[in-house]
Amino acid sequence: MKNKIMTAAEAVADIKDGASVMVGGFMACGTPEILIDALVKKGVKNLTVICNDAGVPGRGVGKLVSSGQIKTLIASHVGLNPEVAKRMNTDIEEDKLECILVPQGTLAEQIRAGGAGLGGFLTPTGVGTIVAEGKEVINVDGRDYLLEKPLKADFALIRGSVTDQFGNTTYNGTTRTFNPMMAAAASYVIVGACEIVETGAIDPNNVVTSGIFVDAIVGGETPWQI
Amino acid sequence: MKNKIMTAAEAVADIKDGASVMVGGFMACGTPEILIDALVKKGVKNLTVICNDAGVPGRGVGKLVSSGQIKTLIASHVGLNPEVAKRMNTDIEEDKLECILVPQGTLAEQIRAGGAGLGGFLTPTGVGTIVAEGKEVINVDGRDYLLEKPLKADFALIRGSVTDQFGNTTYNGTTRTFNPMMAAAASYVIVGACEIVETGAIDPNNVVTSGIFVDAIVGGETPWQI
Amino acid sequence: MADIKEIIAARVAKELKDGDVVNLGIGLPTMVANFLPEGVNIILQSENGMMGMGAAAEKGSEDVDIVNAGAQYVTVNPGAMFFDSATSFGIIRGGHVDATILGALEVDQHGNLSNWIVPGKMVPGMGGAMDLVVGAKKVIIAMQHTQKGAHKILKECRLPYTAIGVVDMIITEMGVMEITSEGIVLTEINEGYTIEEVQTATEAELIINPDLKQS
Amino acid sequence: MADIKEIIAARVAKELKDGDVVNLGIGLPTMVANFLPEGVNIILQSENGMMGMGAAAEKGSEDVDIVNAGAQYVTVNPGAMFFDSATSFGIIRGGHVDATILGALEVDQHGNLSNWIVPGKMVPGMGGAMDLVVGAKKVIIAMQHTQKGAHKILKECRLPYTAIGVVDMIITEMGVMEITSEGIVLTEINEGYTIEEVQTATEAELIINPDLKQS
Repeated sequence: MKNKIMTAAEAVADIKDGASVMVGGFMACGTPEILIDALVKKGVKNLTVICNDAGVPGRGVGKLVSSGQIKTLIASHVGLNPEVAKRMNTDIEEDKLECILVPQGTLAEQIRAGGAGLGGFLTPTGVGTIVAEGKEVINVDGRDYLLEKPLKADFALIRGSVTDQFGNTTYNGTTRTFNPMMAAAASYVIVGACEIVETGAIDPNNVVTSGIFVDAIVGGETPWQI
Repeated sequence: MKNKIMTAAEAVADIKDGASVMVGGFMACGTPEILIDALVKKGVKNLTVICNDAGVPGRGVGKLVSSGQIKTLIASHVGLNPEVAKRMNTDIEEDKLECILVPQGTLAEQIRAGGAGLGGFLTPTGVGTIVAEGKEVINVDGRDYLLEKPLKADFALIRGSVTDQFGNTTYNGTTRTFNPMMAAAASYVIVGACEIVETGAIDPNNVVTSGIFVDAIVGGETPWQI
Repeated sequence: MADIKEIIAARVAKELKDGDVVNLGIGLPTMVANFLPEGVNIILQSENGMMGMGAAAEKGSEDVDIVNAGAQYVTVNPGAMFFDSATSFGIIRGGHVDATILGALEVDQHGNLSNWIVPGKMVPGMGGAMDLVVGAKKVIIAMQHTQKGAHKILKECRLPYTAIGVVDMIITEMGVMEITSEGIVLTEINEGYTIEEVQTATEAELIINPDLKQS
Repeated sequence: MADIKEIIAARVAKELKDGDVVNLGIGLPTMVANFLPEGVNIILQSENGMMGMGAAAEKGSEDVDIVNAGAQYVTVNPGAMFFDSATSFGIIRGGHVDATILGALEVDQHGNLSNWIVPGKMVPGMGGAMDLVVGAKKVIIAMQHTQKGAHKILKECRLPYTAIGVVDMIITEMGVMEITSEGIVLTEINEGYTIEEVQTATEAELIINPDLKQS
């Protein structure tokens, strides 16, 4: 079978202007920094980025916000990155960022639905709020739910703690976050791995993300330094 | 915190006539036999049992079919247990079994939805078939989906390979099956455990079912003998 | 006299029972864990993917792969578990969290809550708050009674909702209020405040519990 | 002459590419794994919760915790993974299985499939079949062309559907057929059969591919 291990530059080579990119992590814990760095270096523009949050300046998705490469950000929380509000309100057209805010549980479930072939799901979250605007409300057994649709993307940037050569991946601690759902919901999946091991070295009971989802593996991801 | 370890008889003490009971496993691989045995011994009747299948005679849910304790069986496949067809077609009223057949992926997702607080989900599975009868068809972005509703139950009988005293559980090999979703979808969850360990002995990265779902732990579950 | 936030956190802690699964918001709610009564051990859920969260990590011994929902380094307790975000919110939305404790910009007499956006001014995003207040069995708002004198406990919320009809209880430095179908019932009043003072600090009309406790 | 089932399984195997994720039904489809061309390694998904399933376990060295969807003891290959049923069907329904190979009671010219129930006679349940044929990228029906002479490849299915419009290809001992919007196209015919014989064994009208291969 084909070799999936490559450099970060090779892995992001097919990400073009206007691509949709899912990025794992929560406040950059669980975000593959080496892949973000490669994307910044590549300089592609007008990206739609789907991530729990906007990271913080200089870390995670925050780097892509600062570099002005994101046109649309779909996230649940952007409050820890003041750069987002600045770009949402700027008059400079090419710096302008559109931000679509989604409840965190809904965002996670939308991405899961995208990978799992579901046409949507009914959630009680957001009923009666501005999140419900434009969405169908369906009553099931006396309770109102919003019909939320699946999310998919062209690419997913995943951070693996341990990844085998086939792409089977485990996540340490709270780095798991959105990574497993995104790995199933994107057409081309790149893992930034802290450690690469032989195929079969991970106990089959403990693999979280199957290598069948993974197209490219980039080594050298390092834990964030305090 | 309270001690959850008890005998099988104690664990099933609150299961009354007419209760709904989810049972993990696939063709009895992953089914807690000691809990089934306790239920057979208790002799409660008119159960609604939710399980992937009907097991085989003498094993798994098959024991409850043979003992005539099931009134309604919700399952995806019953073909390997001839006793089911016999009881579906019997003229003896008290032996009669109603069988509701559900596609396996829909059944797994319904139970997941039940535990995850979703009001339902849209699946392409079953569209245009008799599975669609009586169900709402919703078109999303040009494709038809069935709206399937969540499933919950009064009790879940789970088989754990390793369970800690808090109830955190791992599953070995293909015993995982429906167990994790059922643990979240039932009001009272009993684990039949092959091995009970100290709380904290399982690596937090490898726990599959959280102890918060578990109400009772019964030791002594043994692997099936060939 | 103890700090106002500590008074509130200590009172909230009394609402929690041994074995409860609890999600604590950032700030004041996080302090609740410091005031648990003897014999009461709770299990902290952190929505970024952890059950059994422990105390903050000590400087120098942080595990950089383990953070809370405020991105601070934390420890885990024995029996902890990590999971992905879909699983985390399945736990939250599925009613498996016994109590969520969080702050508010506004709460009203119908139990409506607004705590995530001030249009045109503050747009941080709702994060996990909308799911938490809809999913948790008990929603406790822990906050100062007013915002520098401005009412926060209202007849009707004016800011966009986080969720409607979800708040069970409000705990402030002035006392404890429960949301009922009749309105907001004052059940406890703190030493140093009169009923009139609490009512003045509250836009919604308070129902005074006949068994009002003084504490 | 090779066994009919082996002929069919061997032909199906040629449809698979190196690295494909494949779900094989019970019976004939399971035999496909024995006929993979040199250099073609496929990854077997088993819907009861396994990716990277290996061969049947040898007698005496079975792991009783590892079975396939037919409840037979199997091994796992290096790089295997176990998962729960919701995850398994997320993989299936989500289009991550490249091909599913299964038998049929009836297939029709619209690609409709009936393979799970004969009302009043055989009601085993659909198991994972409905999800597999809806979700897999390619659905290959591998079966004997007729049921003791009775047509199975029909103008319209008569038995209740497993799914509508899902079948891509039918492989029998007589040849290979592809389902197109125009109908069933015969693309390959096996040695020893004439076009007329294949048509006679088929209720639906066959479109003969101008480049019909003889094999």
